[in-house]
Amino acid sequence: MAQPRIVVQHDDFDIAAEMSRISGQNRNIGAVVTFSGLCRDEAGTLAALEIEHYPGMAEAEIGRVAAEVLGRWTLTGLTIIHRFGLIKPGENIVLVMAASVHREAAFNAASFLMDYLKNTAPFWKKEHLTTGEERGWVEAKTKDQEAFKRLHSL
Amino acid sequence: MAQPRIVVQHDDFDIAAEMSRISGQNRNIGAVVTFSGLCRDEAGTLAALEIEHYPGMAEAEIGRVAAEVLGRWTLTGLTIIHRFGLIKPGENIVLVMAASVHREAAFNAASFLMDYLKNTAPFWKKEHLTTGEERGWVEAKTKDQEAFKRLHSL
Amino acid sequence: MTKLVYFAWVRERIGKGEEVIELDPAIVTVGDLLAHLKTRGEEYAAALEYENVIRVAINQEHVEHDAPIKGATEIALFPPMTGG
Amino acid sequence: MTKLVYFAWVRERIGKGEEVIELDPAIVTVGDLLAHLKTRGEEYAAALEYENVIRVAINQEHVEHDAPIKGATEIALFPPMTGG
Repeated sequence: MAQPRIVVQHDDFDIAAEMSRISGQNRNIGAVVTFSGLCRDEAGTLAALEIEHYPGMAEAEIGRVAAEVLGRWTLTGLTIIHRFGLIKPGENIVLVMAASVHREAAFNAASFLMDYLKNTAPFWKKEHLTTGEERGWVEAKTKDQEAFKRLHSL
Repeated sequence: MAQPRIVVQHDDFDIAAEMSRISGQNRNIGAVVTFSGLCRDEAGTLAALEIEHYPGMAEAEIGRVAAEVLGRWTLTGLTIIHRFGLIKPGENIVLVMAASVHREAAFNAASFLMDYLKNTAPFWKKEHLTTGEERGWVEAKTKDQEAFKRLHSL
Repeated sequence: MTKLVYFAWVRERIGKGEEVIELDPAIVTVGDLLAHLKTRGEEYAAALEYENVIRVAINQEHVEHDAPIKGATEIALFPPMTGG
Repeated sequence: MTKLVYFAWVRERIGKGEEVIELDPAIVTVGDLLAHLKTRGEEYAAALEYENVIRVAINQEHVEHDAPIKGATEIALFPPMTGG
């Protein structure tokens, strides 16, 4: 396949446009699996997430994860978009779109990519509450930290 | 969650509109997994697929599959759209969209739903070739047939 | 009277999409029905030649070949599904 | 001279996003660097208190705490990632 499309930006993305872009590349695509990660409102307590990232490394690390995925599964297209900055409940945070001839590769690639991305891509979330306070930085889940340690044997 | 949205129609669907519909229902959605099944061109040999369905049972059977999925995973939204009639390469055939608080449920539900749907929903594909001939009816894959038999112990 | 409906190559081989027939009370199971239909002519025999691949639904729900057909208002015969 | 960059609560506790420092040749590994930084003031000691949760990247690639820092032009310190 062509190079994966990797974008790190503040602006929102357009799923329909990304879908056309990925399926327009090749008429032998049978399956496209799309993961959209959204900002939850946490039962009305969350006003916004502020997402900090490491410019340069964010793109580079997503590129390394994409290369790993493309080595494991045969895809006909792969797009990864991660937003940063202030994001409100209901808004998009991340998009992963994997296209393949048969559906298993696209499902497995998208799912693996999200697991891997969460553990290695340099992004951090801070929560702003509807009360006007900051709840502070989201803590990494233990299982995500353990997955990272297995990858990097820290 | 509300009732799953199940549509069997000839017309194409609009992924962005379906996404808005599913994520507008609830502000506590963290993940939406979308599977799009497209008509492949089979290396340029396929002119179109003709999809026959069993009206009434198609909707009922998709409803049974959806109920099974909703019993296994906690979802905040579920949409299944299956097209019938003449469909050209690059066009959509099927859409499954599963929304949940955390991503695992949405991934597992969408993947299981597609496996199950392929084996039990009453749709049949006939291939029309670019030479003008019919290649005839697509044969069910052995693994799909075996999965059906396990489900129904025929 | 029972409505029979056919799909895909079962429909093409039998040469019609549906028909309404009177079923003898001796036809108890789906298997009995398939055996009976095969005696109705060459086109039925051709459609149902590989009997064990034929899928059957009674009143729009999948059933096994040993299922009773009592109470059926609509019986559908079709090949393995290839949707999705 | 080496550029150090900090993110999320490491950045907030240290009180700056980046700085350029001269590193003593005795500082060989990432672990040595962390130990050295903790001596630079209370804010560094607070930021790096739980040293083993601190993630480190050299020239924008994750490295372990026993990795050598030789050749590093940019060393980043940050908490476990919470993107996705």
